[in-house]
Amino acid sequence: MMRAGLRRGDGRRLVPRWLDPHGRHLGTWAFVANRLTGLGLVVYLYLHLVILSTLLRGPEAWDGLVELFRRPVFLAFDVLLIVGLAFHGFNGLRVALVGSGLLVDRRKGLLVAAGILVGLVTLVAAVRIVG
Amino acid sequence: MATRTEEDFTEATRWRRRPRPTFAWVAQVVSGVLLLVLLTAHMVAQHFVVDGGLRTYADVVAWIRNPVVFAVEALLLVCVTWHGIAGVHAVLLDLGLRGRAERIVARVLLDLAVATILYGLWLLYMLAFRG
Amino acid sequence: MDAPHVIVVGGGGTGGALAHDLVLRGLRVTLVERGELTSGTTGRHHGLLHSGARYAVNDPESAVECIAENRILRRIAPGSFEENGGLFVALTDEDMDYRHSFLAGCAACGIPTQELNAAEALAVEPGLTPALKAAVWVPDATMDAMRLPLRFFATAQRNGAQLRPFTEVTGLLTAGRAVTGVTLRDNLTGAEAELAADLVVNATGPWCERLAAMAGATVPVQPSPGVLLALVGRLCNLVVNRLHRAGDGDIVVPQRRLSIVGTSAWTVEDPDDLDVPDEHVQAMYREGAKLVPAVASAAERAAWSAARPLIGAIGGAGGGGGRELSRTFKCFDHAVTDGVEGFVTITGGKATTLRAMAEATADLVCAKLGVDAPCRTHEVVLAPHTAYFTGRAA
Amino acid sequence: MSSPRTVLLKVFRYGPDDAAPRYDQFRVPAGPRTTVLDALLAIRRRQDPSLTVRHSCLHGSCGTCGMRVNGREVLACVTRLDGLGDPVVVEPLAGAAVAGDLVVDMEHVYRRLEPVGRPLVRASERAGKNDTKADPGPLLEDLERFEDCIECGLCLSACPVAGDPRFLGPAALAAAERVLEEPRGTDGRAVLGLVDDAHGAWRCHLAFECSAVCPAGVDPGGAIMRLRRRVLADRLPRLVGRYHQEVPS
Repeated sequence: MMRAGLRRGDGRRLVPRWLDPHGRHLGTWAFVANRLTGLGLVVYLYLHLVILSTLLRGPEAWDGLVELFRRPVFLAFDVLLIVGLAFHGFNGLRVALVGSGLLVDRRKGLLVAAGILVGLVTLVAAVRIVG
Repeated sequence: MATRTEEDFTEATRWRRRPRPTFAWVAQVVSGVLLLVLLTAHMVAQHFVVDGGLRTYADVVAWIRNPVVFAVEALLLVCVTWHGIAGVHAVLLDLGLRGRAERIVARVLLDLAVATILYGLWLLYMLAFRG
Repeated sequence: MDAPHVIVVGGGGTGGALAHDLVLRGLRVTLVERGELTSGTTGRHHGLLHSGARYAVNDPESAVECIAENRILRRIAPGSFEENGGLFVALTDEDMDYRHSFLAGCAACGIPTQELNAAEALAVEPGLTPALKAAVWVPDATMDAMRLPLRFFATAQRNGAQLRPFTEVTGLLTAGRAVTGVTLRDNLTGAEAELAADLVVNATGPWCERLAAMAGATVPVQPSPGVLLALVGRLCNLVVNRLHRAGDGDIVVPQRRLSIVGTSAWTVEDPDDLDVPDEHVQAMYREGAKLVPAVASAAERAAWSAARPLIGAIGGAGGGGGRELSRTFKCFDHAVTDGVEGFVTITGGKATTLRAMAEATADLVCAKLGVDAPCRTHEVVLAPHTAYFTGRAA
Repeated sequence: MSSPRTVLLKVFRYGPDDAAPRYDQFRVPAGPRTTVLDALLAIRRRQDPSLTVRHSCLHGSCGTCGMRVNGREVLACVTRLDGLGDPVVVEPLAGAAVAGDLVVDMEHVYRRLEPVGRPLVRASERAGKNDTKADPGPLLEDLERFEDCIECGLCLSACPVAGDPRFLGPAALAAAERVLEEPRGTDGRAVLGLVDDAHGAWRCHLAFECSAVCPAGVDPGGAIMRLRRRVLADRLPRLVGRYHQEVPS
């Protein structure tokens, strides 16, 4: 219902397209969390490969590194890694199912279930790591 | 065929020449589900059962020599690389990557994935047979 | 010689159909609307494609117009109607008495009817009150109050009409006693402009008195608002009318997942600032629930009022609640009525008769401008409403 | 009638000749039933006639008054000020060309919907009772009604992906699913080809923001998921070499 030759402008505030936090619902936060954890895990993949490469330099280098990684700061990082992994995994399973048209009407329940599982796995892992 | 009128859609239909888009989703789901299994196996076998969570050099080499472990680690490497790189591509799409730049980046990502897998397999091979 | 240029003021259904008709007859048309298209009375009505049955007894002229247009619109705008039909439901003995004159009236106006006993009526429309005595099926239908007129706009635009929403007429250009154009304000930018024309048509519905006054002309129109109530839930599939002489809250119209209960009537001077009297809303609930019981407990989606342009001698016989005034439409050639050349008003009428109103006006406009072209809008199939948006971009 | 409470409205302003967008503030009376649209029209009449707003039906049935209120996509005509706090921020839909203030060009909605070719009318479920297919009884072969989608564009504004013009978007994908569920004469295979695309059904990331804001009960998110299942069911056999499979029309 507009005349041609409109001024191209975007009614958004100065926030990138998919990051506007106002008035968003649970689904969007799950999507954002899934994306952040995913990118984090890709970064970790290459970090992990770099660390494993020290195995090529023989036992002294590797065992020295292992000792370093027993320090609490690295253990804390490991817990964080587990949380990211668990969330991306279980939320990913939900997305895989619902995204293929399965259990579409139970998506809310699946999201809650994923959250619970992430909590459980993190608990078990944290106890195992810290213990 | 329902023809599209807007230029943006014609750019979208150029995807036609690529593997059918359904394949991209199926690959992501299959790799994702495999990862759930393989990563669980990896985490339990490599870290959970080991006291202190990290193996010494000798333990790592001995463990990798087991052909089942070698196969699981290799398959895990392939799945995580494909799933991760495909995810990065989806994120870049949402950040507005389009046209020629998108095809170039897609090409680069594919090469990165192949390189990552080859390096990982080489690392596994070196450990298993030259450790 | 260039085709004559006509400015149509008013982006309602009548304006859209008129622009479509005039462009088909080879004239150059510019339509201006101060707000969004259909944002006046047109967009607010309940969406009934009238069969004319409601007016068969006390306003046969309107009834005949409605049934004729009902058939034409179904032909030129296929796929734009829910063609389930309507039921006139008798609840009381008094209603049953009225049924005989109702059926006679419909027959006289050529409106097909089918009598149903209570069981048959409940079978086709389970939303009805079980306490009904009998019902009469009529070829009512429902349309989308915005999308049907939009098809006229889309077709007019594709055939070359210049449609300018958000453009308000602030004054009329005159030469002596003749109107030669309009002064415009673009409401998006505030820019003022003038636009000349061979003839200006006033299709502003209940606001037509205000525009006519700019030319020193008068139009005997009485703005008569009515309250409409939208309820959550599709409480019936057919249009449900009360089988009695017209009264308040005697229609329930389904609209997707909503149900619209209408309407009431009172008269105002200024159709802009309409309020929604609460007692009218309660009347909608009360009267609607008699026809469709679920109305009583349905959640309210919205209540609003729409001003109908009723034609009647100002302060004339129909000074009462505004319902007695005739619902037919009238075309005023202000050269005849006020000695003002180049200025025509079309008002009155109903949403269903937008095409007929346009045809009558276009005939008058062409006669005044010496254009010899027959009306073809009863044959030309309209473009889909989506073409209004995408047609412009192509 | 009600306490003469007033609310501060922070309204987005951006005319075709303005260099940049700005926010104007207006104080408006707010009764228990006052909607955002009532407030905006009151501002237009009494405080600033240059404020441009789109509306038509006033009861959430036409889809022309979609906008963002406190960041949330709503239809202004059925959104009451009561309970929205103070101030209330009113902005146009996101991801669309702003024609003026709160009015956006709806071309981006219809450009996506038109190739799908979904009919406006569908078979009607049973009125009121469980939504089984309507039993027309003696009179009519089939009871029909309008499709739920009112083309208001709220889902396209809410969707985190739909800012990208390549993406077909929730409204069009939901319409495609409706065509495949009930073709009524349209070509199912063409629609499948349209949506089986990296920028069609496969571009959705399941935020379900579209279903959260849809004012017409369409649940576009759910429809996209059913659509993806339909595409998988049609394409998978051919991915593994089975021959062409007809779409049940």
